[in-house]
Amino acid sequence: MRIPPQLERIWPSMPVIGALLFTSVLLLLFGASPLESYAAMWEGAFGTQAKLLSVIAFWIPLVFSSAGLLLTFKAGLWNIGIEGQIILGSIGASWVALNVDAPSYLLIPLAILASMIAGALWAALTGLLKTRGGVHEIFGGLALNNLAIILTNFLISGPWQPPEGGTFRGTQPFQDGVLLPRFADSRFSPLSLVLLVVAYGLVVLALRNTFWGLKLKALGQNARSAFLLGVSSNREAVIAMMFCGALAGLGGGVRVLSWFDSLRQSISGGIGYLSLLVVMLAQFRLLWVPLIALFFSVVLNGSITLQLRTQLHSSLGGILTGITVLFMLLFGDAKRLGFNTLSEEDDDE
Amino acid sequence: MSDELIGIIASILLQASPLIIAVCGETLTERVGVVNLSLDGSMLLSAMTGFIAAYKTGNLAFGFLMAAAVGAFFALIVALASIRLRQSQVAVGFVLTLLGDDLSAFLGQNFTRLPGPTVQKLAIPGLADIPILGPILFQQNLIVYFAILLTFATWWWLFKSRPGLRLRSVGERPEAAFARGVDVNRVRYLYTLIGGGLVGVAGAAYSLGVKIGWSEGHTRGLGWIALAIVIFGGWSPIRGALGAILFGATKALATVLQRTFPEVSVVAFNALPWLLMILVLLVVSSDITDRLIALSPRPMQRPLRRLLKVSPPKALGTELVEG
Amino acid sequence: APAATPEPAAEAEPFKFGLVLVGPRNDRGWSQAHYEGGLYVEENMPGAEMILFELLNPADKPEATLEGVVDDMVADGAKLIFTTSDEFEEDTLGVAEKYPGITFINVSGDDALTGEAPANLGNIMGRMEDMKAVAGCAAALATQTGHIGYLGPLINFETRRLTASAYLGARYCYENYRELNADDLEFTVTWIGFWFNIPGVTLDPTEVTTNFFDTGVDVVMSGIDTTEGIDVAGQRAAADEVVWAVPYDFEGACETAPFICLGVPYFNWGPAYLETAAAVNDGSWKQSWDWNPPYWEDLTDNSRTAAGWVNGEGLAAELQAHLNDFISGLASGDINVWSGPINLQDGSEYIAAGAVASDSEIWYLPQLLEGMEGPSE
Amino acid sequence: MRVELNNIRKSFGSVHANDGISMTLESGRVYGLLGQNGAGKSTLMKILAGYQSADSGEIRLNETLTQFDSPAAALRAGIGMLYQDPLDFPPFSVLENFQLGRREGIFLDQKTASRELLALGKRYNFDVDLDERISNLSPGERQQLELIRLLAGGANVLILDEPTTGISSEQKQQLFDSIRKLAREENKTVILVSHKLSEVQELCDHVFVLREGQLAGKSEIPCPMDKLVKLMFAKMPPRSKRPAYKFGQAVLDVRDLHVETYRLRTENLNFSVRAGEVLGLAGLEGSGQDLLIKALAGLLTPKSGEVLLRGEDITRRPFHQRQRAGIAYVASGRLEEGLIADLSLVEHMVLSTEKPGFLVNWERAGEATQDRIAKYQVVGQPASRAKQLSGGNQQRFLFAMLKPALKLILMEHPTRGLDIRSANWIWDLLNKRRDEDTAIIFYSADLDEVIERSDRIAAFSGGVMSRMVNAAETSVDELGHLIGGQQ
Ligand SMILES: Nc1ncnc2c1ncn2[C@@H]1O[C@H](COP(=O)(O)OP(=O)(O)OP(=O)(O)O)[C@@H](O)[C@H]1O
Ligand SMILES: Nc1ncnc2c1ncn2[C@@H]1O[C@H](COP(=O)(O)OP(=O)(O)OP(=O)(O)O)[C@@H](O)[C@H]1O
Ligand SMILES: [Mg+2]
Ligand SMILES: [Mg+2]
Repeated sequence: MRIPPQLERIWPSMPVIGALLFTSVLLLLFGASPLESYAAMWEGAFGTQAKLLSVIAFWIPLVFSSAGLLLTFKAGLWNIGIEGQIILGSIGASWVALNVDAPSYLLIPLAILASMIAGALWAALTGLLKTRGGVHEIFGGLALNNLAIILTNFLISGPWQPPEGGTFRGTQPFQDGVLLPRFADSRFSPLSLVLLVVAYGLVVLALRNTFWGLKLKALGQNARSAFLLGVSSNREAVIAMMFCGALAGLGGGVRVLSWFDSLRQSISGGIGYLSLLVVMLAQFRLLWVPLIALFFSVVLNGSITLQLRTQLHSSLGGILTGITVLFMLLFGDAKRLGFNTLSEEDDDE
Repeated sequence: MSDELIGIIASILLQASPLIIAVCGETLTERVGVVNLSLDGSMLLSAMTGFIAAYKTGNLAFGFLMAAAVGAFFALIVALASIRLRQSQVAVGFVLTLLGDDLSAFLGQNFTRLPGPTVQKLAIPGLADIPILGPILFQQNLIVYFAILLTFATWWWLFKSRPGLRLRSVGERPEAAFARGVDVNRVRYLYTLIGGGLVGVAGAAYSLGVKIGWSEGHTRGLGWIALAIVIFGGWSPIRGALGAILFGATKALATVLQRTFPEVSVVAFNALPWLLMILVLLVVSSDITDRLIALSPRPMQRPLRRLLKVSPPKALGTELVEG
Repeated sequence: APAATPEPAAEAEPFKFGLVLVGPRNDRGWSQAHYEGGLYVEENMPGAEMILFELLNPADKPEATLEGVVDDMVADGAKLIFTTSDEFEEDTLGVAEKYPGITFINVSGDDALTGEAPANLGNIMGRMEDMKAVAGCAAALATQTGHIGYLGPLINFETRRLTASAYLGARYCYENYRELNADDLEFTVTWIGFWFNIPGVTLDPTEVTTNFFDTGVDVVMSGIDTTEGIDVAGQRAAADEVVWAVPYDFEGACETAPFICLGVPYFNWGPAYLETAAAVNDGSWKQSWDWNPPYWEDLTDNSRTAAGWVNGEGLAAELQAHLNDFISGLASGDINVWSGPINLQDGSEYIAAGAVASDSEIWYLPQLLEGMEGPSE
Repeated sequence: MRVELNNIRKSFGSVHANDGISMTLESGRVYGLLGQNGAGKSTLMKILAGYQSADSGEIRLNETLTQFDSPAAALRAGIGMLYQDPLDFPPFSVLENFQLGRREGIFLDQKTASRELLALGKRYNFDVDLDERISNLSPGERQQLELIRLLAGGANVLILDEPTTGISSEQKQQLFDSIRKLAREENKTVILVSHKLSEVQELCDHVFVLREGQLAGKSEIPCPMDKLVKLMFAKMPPRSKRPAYKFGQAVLDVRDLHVETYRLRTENLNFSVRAGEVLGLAGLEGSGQDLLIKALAGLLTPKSGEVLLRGEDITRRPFHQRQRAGIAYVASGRLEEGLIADLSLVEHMVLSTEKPGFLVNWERAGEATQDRIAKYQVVGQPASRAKQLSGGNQQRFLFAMLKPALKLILMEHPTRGLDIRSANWIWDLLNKRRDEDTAIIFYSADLDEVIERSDRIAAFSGGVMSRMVNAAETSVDELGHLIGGQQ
């Protein structure tokens, strides 16, 4: 069967359209008007400058961890443990914030560095469990995610509890010097955007033009052959995990240092899982990753206003993003569905 | 044995039962070479569906049926995506995990914590009076009896029946199974669906009998635990059931330890199940275990390896290369 | 401000207020109690309209912040906003500074007491301690095994003092009405680790309650936001076990298993919310830190009491009589469960014989009490 | 049973694997099917056996037009195929493996099945241990078992795809005896797929030769070798010459080496290999020669003993350090072990470069790759992906990636599955390496190759290494004895 060329051109947007239709049906089932709902969503994301800044501020850690995942996905690793790596990053930054006394120009770099190290080490654990212990990274990562949350709870209710006693709410607010300078009273910090651009550029460079990127690609496709061709498969896998953990950790650091001002009970709340969806949807098209992450951030931020207006459960945003990715996996590739298409070349990067 | 201990063991068995059902289901699925990673989301959605269906109709059986249908539907998506569309099973399963979680929260939002029908205890006359075993095994509810029977039935089906032999052959070497006249894809669809249906039943077993009622995230995390137990169980239902019971025991232990060691931070004991998960997976899959076994006396090595090590079906997660 | 043209019908004048919940509005516990409070305002104040936002917590919604939600509420016209968890204490301070023209009430916080709060931020809390003592008394009256289990959330000053109140109430009634030795009463506290169950992170309250019943407990008291305690008790009772439960927070919490419910100590936010809304509406609101007492004349009078107690069907008639005695004793001041001697869990003396604990001694209780089993921190 | 194939066609994309092949086979005869790599032999046989379906053409059994949708259907019609890599189930027991595919009810009828299997074993003179795992059997035993299974399933036409690749000469004789017996006494039709002319001469009554998907010719046996070779290759492949070579100093010394996995151990290994020398290892698959190669490559850690490379102790060095020290290892799997299906040839080349630097200069790498593939006559472009190369070209490319000036090359089955021409080509390349003082150690299941290509040979049997024999003075018979464990 051949699909008409006009249809083929818009085929890549089918998943999004399909997902919007699906959520519309859900909205109708619950007695809400889809049009009004999407309008509320739009307003919630773009209605005011504050909202737009909030979308961007939420987007930044999401892209940090997505960038990290590009590395691990390339190496063939399912780094579900990214959630825990984000959390450890925020713990690392919090440690500096609570324990180090220094001027701001030292404190901020230190906190950021600490977040990267903590994230990288936590990721290394998953990597070592896999390479030395044979424990699949999905399960190692998952266990470590929960342990990271439990560790946070331990810290905020124990050693780092505020002077008036632990309530699991969080630590006391950090000293001002460690907080990233924020833009116009928002949670968006331009400094984190600069860091993001640099980090993302490095990841793109690493994947496209470095020997290391090639090694990861080889490892991801066939670990045994890569090993025989001279790639230290175990070492590279752990290193890929660690770089990913560092980036995710940085995202976690940005979250405590600008989105919040203290270590909170659930600092990530699923940003890591969301970034897995981002990278899956992007399918390794490097420039798409930030755009898709932006789309997700818009949907989620918009669904706050949506919830306020419709009184419907806020998981609607998650449903919309999840269905988009599912539809992309199921129907995104017309060829796999048995249609003939004009373009036969496969695009990998 | 004290009554307290008997009571605790009986409760552990009850808590473990849905997990056992899910483990049996996923074991069947993985034995034909398909990984249904969507367990966590599928279980949530079916727990929600099962509860609402039973709540609305007052009919428990209908609740279980709808839950099984939801589980089977998720499994169907995984099967279609991997068999027909050649997509990564892990990717599809993972997305479904997140989706099931969100969908269950959304669709179940108006049914939070409602009192609904529950599966009641049903002592088995005669057997229930046996000392020790009676209270543990025969004064339970139907979910527990089903889990126990299912474990042995699955074991028998897998290892002692002809369809079971065909089932395993598909997971080991699909191309060879094809050469022996097995319709590989049909078998894969069939057991993926059956496995998914059982996962659905497990979800409803929670909301209708073991963790009664519905609330957002009601069974979150347990699907992942079931997946890990399948590995620990070496893709055998009996060993898997023991794994589920071990997990239940650890959680009970976490509760008890809090009272025994009041000076240790309460939070620390909550880490126990996850540490256990890492530990058992390490034991069954690490080279270190191999090396330790190699140090033991030679006649001991074979039984030790059988006890400690597991190996997955060879074709797990791969697609059939058709001729 | 533009010179307002006088509105003709003051009665229909709309008044919008926001309500931010940490959990779902239908959790049969803490959050639902607040939601009912909001509905109460809508019912009793003409023109009042609630803007609700539920499930505001980073685990459910990493993208949402109190600030963002408040922005939306203010944009939609809210003049008064209730933030109903101590989780929101910090952030409420922030938005109160951002919107000086809007009144904020942070439930269970103490910024208005400590003086940190700007003038447009107040605190409200219900006095639950006495109701917990009543609950403890009911448990002690009912128990056949002499062993009470307390399903604790997380450990802090608030939960310690509430748990201790329940214990002291239980001791009093065990000794005075059952005429048994209070030192024989077993009282075990197990903390799950958070206000409600977070799978994989807290202990599962279902399993903790199950374990209570397996280890000789026959009355489970709940201190957490949700109803697992009574759910499990109901299930066990259906299998002919002799058990009871005392849920918490929400007046309707007995509903899952009324027959074995001894009663529920609950928060009744409606009157305080209504009063606040009316004051804000007519411009008479002043900052305050309100620790609202129960209405002793009638603990179930929801137009008056801030913290209530309602008897459950599971409480036998003759026990009800004892309990009523106890309640009137508390009301008249004849009974004070916080009178010495009271020792801390480590055996040290906290309140000397003959003395009575002060408010701040109760508020800042450093440990559980002697005789209670379970971790203190 | 009389089998007729009429005008069979099958293509894979642009490759015409079978391009209108017709042939007729009578019962009671043994047929050979010859052809070089990729000639279409396996494809044709898989079509006959119901494993693949033809694009067009017809199959007639005893004049009746037939169509199979599966191998099981073909077997019911009396056609059974023994695949080159036996399609059995390594983790299953012998009995389970036998039962799979039999038509029974839900219950496994263990009794009948074991009785039948034991009886068949007796009839074909084959010891059966019902509870043994298939993975513990030798390739020869697995073949026998498959054969028995096919016969029990009622096969009248037996197709054997390169059945002698993995087995000893003794097992081969045993197999050939059974085949003769099946044809002569039981009137079965047997088809032997092979590229080995000598086997076909020895066993068959008739031969068909395929070339590029077409039937190039057929003949009665005996038939002059030259004629067969011409049919197969159109022109005679050049015989590769083995230049005489003077060995240099010892490159590798192995002392008291003890290697062990939980399946097998091999110990007391003592030998040295000199520069320019080729050491061939013979033995049944899994007799210890693979352990030795892996231990030398650094993929297995020895229990004890020493390995010296030019006098330097490398016993505990990991694989990659040995790579850098000048040891190359070429595994047998090509696309599983050595090449990465979706990576381009340039990417492979860059990966195998010693010191590539941080950033990759793709332009330069492309030129270097172009040079290399020209030199090694690899049919492909630098941008081609490894999976797009044919098997022979994949093998060539693997050798093209070997670094210059190696001290030692270790190989498993260097020419497995290659036809004579490609095999010659590869060995010519390897022999040139000897001028660079490179020593070579390899093992192969093909005894002829071992004898023809080695200077010295050692055989392995159950983990025990035999004495070294001089390749020029040994014979297949002597090696056969050594492989059998007799010194
Ligand atoms: N993909 C693989 N296939 C086979 N064996 C492997 C593989 N990966 C690792 N190994 C084994 O694990 C050992 C350690 O491998 P690893 O890649 O971690 O080496 P390393 O510690 O990084 O050292 P090097 O510097 O040599 O790379 C190797 O010697 C090898 O035996
Ligand atoms: N499944 C397949 N997909 C694509 N091409 C194939 C497939 N099977 C065979 N071919 C191609 O068809 C041609 C014939 O292959 P076939 O396996 O029949 O050759 P053969 O004569 O058995 O060779 P050999 O001696 O190497 O076994 C080859 O070019 C091969 O690459
Ligand atoms: Mg290495
Ligand atoms: Mg072939």
